[in-house]
Amino acid sequence: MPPGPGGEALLTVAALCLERGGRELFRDLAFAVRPGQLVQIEGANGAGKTSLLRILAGLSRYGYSGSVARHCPLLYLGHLSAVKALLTPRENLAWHVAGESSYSRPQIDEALAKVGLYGYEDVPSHALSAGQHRRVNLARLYLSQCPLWLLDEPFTAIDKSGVAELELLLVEHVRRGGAVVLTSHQSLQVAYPVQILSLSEGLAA
Amino acid sequence: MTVPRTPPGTAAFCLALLRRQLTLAARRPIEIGNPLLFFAMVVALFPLGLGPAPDQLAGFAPGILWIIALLSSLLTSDTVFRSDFEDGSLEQLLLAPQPLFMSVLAYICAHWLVTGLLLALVSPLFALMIKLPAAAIGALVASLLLGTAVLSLVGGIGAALTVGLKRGGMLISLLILPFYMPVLIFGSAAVQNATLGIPAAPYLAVLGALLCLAIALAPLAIAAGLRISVDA
Amino acid sequence: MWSFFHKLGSPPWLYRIAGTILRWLLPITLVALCVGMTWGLLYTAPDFRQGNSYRIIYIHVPAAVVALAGYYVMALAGAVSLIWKMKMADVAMKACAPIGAALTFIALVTGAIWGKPTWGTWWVWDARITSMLILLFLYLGVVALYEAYDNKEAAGKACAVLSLVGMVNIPIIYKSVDWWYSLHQPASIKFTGDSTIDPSMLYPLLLMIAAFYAVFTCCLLMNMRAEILEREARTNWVKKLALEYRT
Amino acid sequence: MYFDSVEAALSMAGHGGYVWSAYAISLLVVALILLAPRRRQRKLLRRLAGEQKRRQQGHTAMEEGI
Repeated sequence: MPPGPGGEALLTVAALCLERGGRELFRDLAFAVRPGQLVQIEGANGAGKTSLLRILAGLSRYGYSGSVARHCPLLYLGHLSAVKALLTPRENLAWHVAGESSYSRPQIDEALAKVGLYGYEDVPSHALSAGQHRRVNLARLYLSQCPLWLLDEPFTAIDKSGVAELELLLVEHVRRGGAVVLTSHQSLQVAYPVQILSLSEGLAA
Repeated sequence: MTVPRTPPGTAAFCLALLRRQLTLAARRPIEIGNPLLFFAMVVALFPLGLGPAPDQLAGFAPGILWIIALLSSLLTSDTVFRSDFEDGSLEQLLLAPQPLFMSVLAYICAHWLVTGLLLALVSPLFALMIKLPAAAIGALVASLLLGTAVLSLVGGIGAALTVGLKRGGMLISLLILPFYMPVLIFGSAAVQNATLGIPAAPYLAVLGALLCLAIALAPLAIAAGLRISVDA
Repeated sequence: MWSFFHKLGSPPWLYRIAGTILRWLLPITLVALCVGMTWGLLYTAPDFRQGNSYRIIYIHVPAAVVALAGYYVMALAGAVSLIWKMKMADVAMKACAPIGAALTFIALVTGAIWGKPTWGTWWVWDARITSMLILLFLYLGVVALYEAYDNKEAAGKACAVLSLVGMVNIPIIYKSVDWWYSLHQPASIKFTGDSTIDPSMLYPLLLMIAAFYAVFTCCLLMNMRAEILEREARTNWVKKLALEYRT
Repeated sequence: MYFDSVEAALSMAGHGGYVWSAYAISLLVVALILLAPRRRQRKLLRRLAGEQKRRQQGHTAMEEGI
């Protein structure tokens, strides 16, 4: 049995309402994300999944009402890969603007090898494909020590084997006492209870 | 379980950012060369427009040199945050645990190093071309060193406010040119004085004061502007 | 006290109270404007040096004073909107910019017209005129920035930041332009000595300054009312208002 | 009144053109900034009223089963 969710909340959300263009996307959203939770946000296109994730990350600071409290460092991966085409994958990770940590060279090379970029460490990123850019970005997950991960469509442009590895990584992270909140159109194929937050109905168990 | 890694300190992070920005600039040398080329070309325009008489050129030289330096700084300031905004790096920067005030300063510092500093260093060459008296060259370089730093900081405010807009290029000039005027006044006055043999130090001191004020306040406005632009 | 601030943040309340204030302030403003203008135009003696052209002072100076004050009103509203996230402060800030630009324009045009008979030229790079020109640029910058954003909430915040930067910069710009002028000032043009103004000329001037402040306030409130309606167009109270308007 | 006649007031010893045009332009601009928000507000209310009228018509049409 995987360890059940418990412990201090990493993220608490209370009475969150969002309106865009005169349309109410969600109202009175309230939940807490605790260590060991794997939460998937579901909803149709335009349901406000990305908006919600950006509010949770703290990138959206107005236009909504309610409160979001973050109790730990978090890692946010958005639609954009934040990979500089002029830098090599190694440099991209070593000088990453998220400023999480300073990684040693072996750590970075190991993470790049894990996302299937072994041998690409010193190739300028503009020579890499879109999927490889995503992978450089995902390598941050292998390096990260942040307990809370907020991932916006992490499976986009990733091939089948990459998706399976990523799912394994997510499970490993929550088993270690981390938590993951992600948006995705496909359902996760993981041996771990996934909590679904459907944006039309509120949090389901 | 691996040893928990702590986030790097602010100084280390800013140095890494500075190194990153300078590497990026160095990998695209033409972007560094553009403002200098612009400087050279506009300097060539003035004799064509005003006539080649050396006396006349010398009289206008301090103002001409300063206005061109101001324009080349203005034209490059739009790019400070744009590529980072477009590829998502800016979002990540805003989420970094280090204070945004300092990281923004690192960006501006990198911008100044590849535009203002270089402009100041090559300006004596152009000064000779438009007959600025040799006695004023020291004051020109010193005033450009101080003044372009202020211009970079103020330009950063405009860049931060317009980075999210598709057509920010012209708008940024409208927003920040009024704020450039004091720098232009004191910078060209310093050079003017030096040509007349009057000490330029008081004006350089005023430029230094403006720089201090800009370092203290501009990053606040830039940080606020970036947060708004990323949110919009 | 707190409930007052709370009410200030409520659009329908602000809309209604602004309407009530306007019902009184607007007639008073118009009367003050007419009285001040007639007084200045017809009932004061001409200046012994400039003759009758000095009568332009009764609009030039008030417009300039209120235009400058307007920038500070705008910046303060911007600060309130940034710090306390008050949406109505956003509305007030946005409403200030076009009025301020119009008043600055009046000051510039009347200054130019005044310059022709006084200095023999329409435009002089005088310290105060140059400063007014820069002020006009600052106002237009705010208007341009607001229009450039599609998301009007972000536009408000961005303009608030810009106007705060402007507020810090205005004294620097004024001082530097002043100083620049004293450096380059040709000796022939010097039109204001330390002469004291005669009370018979001062009173209409004060009245006109008050009238221009009132014009500014009226325009501000009216602009705010229009802006509130636009932002709240989907709420029930505005729909009810629209129904009443039809009947 | 300072001036003896209307003509004197209009000419103001040669400065009349400047003074009166300055006042006229200022009055025009003040009138514009006072009227602009009022026009904007009326336009908006008229539009909203029209929208409601259309919606009500739609409702009655549905009720009548058309």
